[in-house]
Amino acid sequence: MNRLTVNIKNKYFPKDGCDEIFTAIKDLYFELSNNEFICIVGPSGCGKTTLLNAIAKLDDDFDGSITMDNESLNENISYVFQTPRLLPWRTVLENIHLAVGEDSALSSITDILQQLGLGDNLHSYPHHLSLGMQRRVALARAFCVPSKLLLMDEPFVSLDQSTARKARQLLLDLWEQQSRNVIFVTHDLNEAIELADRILFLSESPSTVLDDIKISIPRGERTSDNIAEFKQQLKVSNPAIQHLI
Amino acid sequence: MNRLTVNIKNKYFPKDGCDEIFTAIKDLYFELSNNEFICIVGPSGCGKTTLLNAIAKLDDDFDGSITMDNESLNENISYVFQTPRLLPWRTVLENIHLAVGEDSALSSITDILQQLGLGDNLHSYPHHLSLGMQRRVALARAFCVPSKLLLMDEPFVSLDQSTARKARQLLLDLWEQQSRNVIFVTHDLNEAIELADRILFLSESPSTVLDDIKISIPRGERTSDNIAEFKQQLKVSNPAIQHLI
Amino acid sequence: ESTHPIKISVLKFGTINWTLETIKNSGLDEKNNFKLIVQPLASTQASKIALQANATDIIASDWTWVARQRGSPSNYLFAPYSSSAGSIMVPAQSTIQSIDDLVGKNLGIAGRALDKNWLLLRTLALRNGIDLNKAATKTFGAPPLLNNLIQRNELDALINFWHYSARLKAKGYRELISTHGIIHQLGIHTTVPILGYVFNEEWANKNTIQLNGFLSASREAADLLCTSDKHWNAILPLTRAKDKTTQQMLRNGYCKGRITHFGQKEKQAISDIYTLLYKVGGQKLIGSVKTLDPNLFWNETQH
Amino acid sequence: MSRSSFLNSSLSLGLLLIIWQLIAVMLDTSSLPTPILVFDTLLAELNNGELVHHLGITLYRLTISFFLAMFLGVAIGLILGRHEKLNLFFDSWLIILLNIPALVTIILCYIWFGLIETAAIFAVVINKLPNVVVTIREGARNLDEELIEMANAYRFGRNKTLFHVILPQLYPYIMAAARTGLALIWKIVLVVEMLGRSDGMGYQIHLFFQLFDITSILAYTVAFIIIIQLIEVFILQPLDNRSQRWK
Amino acid sequence: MSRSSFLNSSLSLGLLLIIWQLIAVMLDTSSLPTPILVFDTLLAELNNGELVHHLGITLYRLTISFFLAMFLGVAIGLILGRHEKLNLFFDSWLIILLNIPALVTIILCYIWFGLIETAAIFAVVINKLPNVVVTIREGARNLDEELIEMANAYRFGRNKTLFHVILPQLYPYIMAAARTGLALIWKIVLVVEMLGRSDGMGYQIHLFFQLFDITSILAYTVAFIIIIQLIEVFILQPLDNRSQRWK
Ligand SMILES: Nc1ncnc2c1ncn2[C@@H]1O[C@H](COP(=O)(O)OP(=O)(O)OP(=O)(O)O)[C@@H](O)[C@H]1O
Ligand SMILES: Nc1ncnc2c1ncn2[C@@H]1O[C@H](COP(=O)(O)OP(=O)(O)OP(=O)(O)O)[C@@H](O)[C@H]1O
Ligand SMILES: [Mg+2]
Ligand SMILES: [Mg+2]
Repeated sequence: MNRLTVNIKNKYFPKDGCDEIFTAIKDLYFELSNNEFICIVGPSGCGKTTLLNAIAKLDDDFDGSITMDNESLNENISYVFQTPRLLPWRTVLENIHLAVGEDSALSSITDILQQLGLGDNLHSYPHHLSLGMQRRVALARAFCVPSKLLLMDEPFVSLDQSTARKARQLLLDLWEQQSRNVIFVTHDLNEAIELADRILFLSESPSTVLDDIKISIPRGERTSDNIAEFKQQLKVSNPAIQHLI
Repeated sequence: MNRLTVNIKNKYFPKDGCDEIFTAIKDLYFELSNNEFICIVGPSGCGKTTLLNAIAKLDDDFDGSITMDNESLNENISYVFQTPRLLPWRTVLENIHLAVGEDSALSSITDILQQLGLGDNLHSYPHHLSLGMQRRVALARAFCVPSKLLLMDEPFVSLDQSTARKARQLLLDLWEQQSRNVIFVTHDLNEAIELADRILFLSESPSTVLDDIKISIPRGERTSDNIAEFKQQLKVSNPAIQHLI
Repeated sequence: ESTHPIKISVLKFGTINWTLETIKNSGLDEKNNFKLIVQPLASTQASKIALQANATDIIASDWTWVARQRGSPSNYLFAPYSSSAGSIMVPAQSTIQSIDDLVGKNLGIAGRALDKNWLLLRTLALRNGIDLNKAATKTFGAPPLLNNLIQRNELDALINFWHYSARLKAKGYRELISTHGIIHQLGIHTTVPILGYVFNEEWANKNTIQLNGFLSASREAADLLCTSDKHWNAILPLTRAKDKTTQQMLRNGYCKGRITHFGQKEKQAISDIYTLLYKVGGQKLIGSVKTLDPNLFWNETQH
Repeated sequence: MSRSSFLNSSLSLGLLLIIWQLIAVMLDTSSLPTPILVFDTLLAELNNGELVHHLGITLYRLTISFFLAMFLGVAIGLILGRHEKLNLFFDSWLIILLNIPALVTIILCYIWFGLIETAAIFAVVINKLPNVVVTIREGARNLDEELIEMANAYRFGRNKTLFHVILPQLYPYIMAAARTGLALIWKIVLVVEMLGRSDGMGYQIHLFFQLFDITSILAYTVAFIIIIQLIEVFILQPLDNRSQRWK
Repeated sequence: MSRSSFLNSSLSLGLLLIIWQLIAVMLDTSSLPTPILVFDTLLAELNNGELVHHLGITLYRLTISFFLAMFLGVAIGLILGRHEKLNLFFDSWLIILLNIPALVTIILCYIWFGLIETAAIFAVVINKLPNVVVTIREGARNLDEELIEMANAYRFGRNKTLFHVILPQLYPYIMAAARTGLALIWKIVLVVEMLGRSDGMGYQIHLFFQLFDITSILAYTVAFIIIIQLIEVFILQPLDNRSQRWK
């Protein structure tokens, strides 16, 4: 079934220097199943990264539960963080190998790197790459790791249009070949409409789900005109999320 | 006159582990003057950050010269880096104060922070902010520093639409109040057309200027329709830069 | 100024400090026209540094060291103070009855390989055809540590300085042979001083009167300590010995070591011993000075 | 110190004392006295004023040489860590200074300056300095270049860059140097005092050693450790907490 | 070593020798012999084989205790740095261990184990260990949490995280501990050998010290420093270069 249930009742941080607390997430609930692709859109600072970290079990200091098929999440996940998070002392290939495991085929890794335009940089150290290139390495790492759940935190910023287009296509291809649930955070609604099955709109913190929209355009027909039209409709039909569009 | 001349004949990096070199920039020349606002668009990894670092005199290991009114550049500059680069051990306010100098008015700083939606986080430490919030602090820092030249390396990524809109407006207001030259790197052509007087398109590395386009739409009339139309025209008239559009 | 100061650096708990305390307590310094300033230090090395740094006038040392320093920029002189010498101690019930029995035994040696007591012992054993350097298991170590180890039965025999030996004696340990015993067996039948006051030749020539006053005060004080219980009791805390037997052993050793006579015979004996030491200790101990310079001894009567 | 952390360290010290007592009873030798005996001696020495006198003098020497060594060490370490050429030149000097036996430097200092206070303090500084330099140098080599670039771009100037960008990054190295440094200096002071002073803890401890009076040695050691523990709890830990607030 | 850096260190050593010579001539005391005299002595000692013998033994002790102390120190330091609770508990133990005079631990070790090799090595390790722990602990407190999160997200597991994420970050701290550590261990070995061994550099140097033979002390020191310099140039610096390649 592959059904991920996210149910965060309360996630807070202590506030600097005083005993107050800051509630980042409150009563946030959603599900995804059957290798669904959802995008999350929400204002900067609303708690998207916090949410992904909770799902990835990097942070278990919250009230609520995150389960996969009613059990706590134990599977491998891939996570494209908001920053590249590469090991500076390992080359591009080594970084990916470490995450993927030694037994993985080198050819498939170099293939993905090639497609992301990093064919010449297999043995470069991260500090010798531009930020956009580092982000692409992080993307390649996530793509190479086989997993049931793929988390992506604004993965395609800092990429030029044509590279971003290629990366989006690669993501969709991959998702079709090895189907899995995908949670994809973005600020770019066009991108969200192009990629997602559903879009979750989050509120300002303490963030909850403002709206959960199914993209009705079939995957084959998501041209820029159709996307613009869908956006227009959305603006009219859901005034509550107008500021995010 | 305020005329900045950038003339980089050759900028190379040693390549990892061997004596080869990698040429990042070759024969790149452009000028800007009279408080011009130019945007730079180019593929990821082409050398935009390298260029800005050279202009900011953070890197003087290149052949060529960068002069302001025929003298080497000595003025104060503001630089929004591609990453926030805040001092983690200083609060938001302290970070800005350090760059601006102690004698600056607190009210104008808090005002700018307020407009960027950080009114509640004046005394937060950077690690306790979301990445988008950190980027906004870095923006505020650059806005608060009085300078003759403002360098911005993809400043508005990781911001949601409405915050990005506000930030763009703030930038234009500021530029009108305290006029200065602005060099603005972006991958988003819409953004570039909305903001710039001119757009420089760079080639893949070794990067040179592919094209130098003046935006003919008057500043008051840069609606999304007009921008889309301009883009369309550009695509047709300049096939060499089609992949960047 | 009428009373000339003399600065002397010695071990706080060393035997010389007993004498110096008595000099001060009884006003013997004023009587002899000098003012004694004692600088207590925590190690013998410290006093040698003090002398080299010109931070003191007199220290206590043995004549091998003085001989070795001869020729280095400043010449030092030696005035005998005591003939108390170390000895080899064994547990009371030990089977070791003579030096020959040390073969194969675990032998503790205070100081280093160039310790005089050890070198003389080796010389004597060599006469019997035994090279103790190879035949015994040597354990060099700090004197107090070794004293402790022999009491824990980790050593079979121990060569240590006389006041450490005295403490062992008080605990019932047996003296196998003393250094003087060894010297006698080596054919030198004179009891020689071991320890003395050491000072700079130049300083001595300038301050002859005070120096001689100091030396006679020293002898006087030593006599007082051996004859008057009142004086002895006054310095008892300095011995840091708690039980009566040890205190008595220390006093006996101290008094026995007083120098009554120092003349040509003794100088010759020292010279002979020096030659013996050179044979075993070699270049290392002696440095470049192969024979004992007779001018090394301070001649009290001449001045 | 909060109540729970107070409880914690009491527990930890209590456990240590129990272990000590057990070992001492098991061994039953004069060379490892029981804690009770040591504390009795400590009280006695406190009462007769000797301990206070010598402890005071040693702390005085320790304080001066600590601050001198730390200040110079941070400065030199920072310079060597940031200037590859200078470092290449002076690296072997540093290695030599680092590896000269304390004995040699102490003797030379005393002979040079005489048996005076300056000589003692100078000898300690000479012995501690290269350690601080080496530690700080490693830190200076690993500074975050991005933040330094930021400081340059915004024309922070030398002082601001030093105090707001560089020193906070060196903080863990400085703390490592300070924590191991206090201990090292104390050990060097012991030797320095043994070789040429007539007072101080080192002088006393070596006198006790000659008498093999381990109890008194331990009593003096305990007194010193209490001081260091107080410095840790009331100076270093609050400093840690304050400067790690941003985490 | 490249040719230019060889030139550089020759220059630097040359300058040092000149300074030494000048001071020695100026002072004109037996306590600071000229470099020529020292090198003569060094050659003589090398020829008669004594130096080689004692140096070998000391290096043997140094090597074993160095690796023991570093290995245990890194492990303990890492654990304490990552587990705040354990650290709170053992902090005072560490401070005590750090501040017990070398004399005390050495004596106790000798009394406990007897005057044997194990005791000597154990004493050295005990003396060096807390320094390593304190340094590494500071490093472990300042690891990059983002990278550790990444390792957790990708299920690196314990070993991979340790070797690829944590140890490379601790590298400067480990190097600081190693560089100051070699020097510190050497100094402790000197004391250990002085108090209860019958061979080794420490034994010899104290023998010379009793004779006040500074020339020989310096000759032995120079021999040791040459070894350390070789370790620096042929092991530590290449290690530095290799592990800083990514910068
Ligand atoms: N320190 C370095 N050593 C070696 N190569 C480097 C170094 N820094 C940058 N480069 C190379 O120079 C090129 C330009 O890098 P730069 O960071 O300027 O790109 P960019 O245009 O800013 O890209 P992006 O849009 O991804 O940020 C890249 O191909 C990169 O690999
Ligand atoms: N360690 C922390 N301590 C205190 N507050 C925190 C901490 N981490 C995050 N926050 C707060 O929680 C909120 C949500 O942060 P989060 O990083 O999840 O935002 P986000 O939605 O990812 O934003 P962005 O789009 O800017 O990345 C922010 O307001 C931030 O200030
Ligand atoms: Mg985020
Ligand atoms: Mg860039």
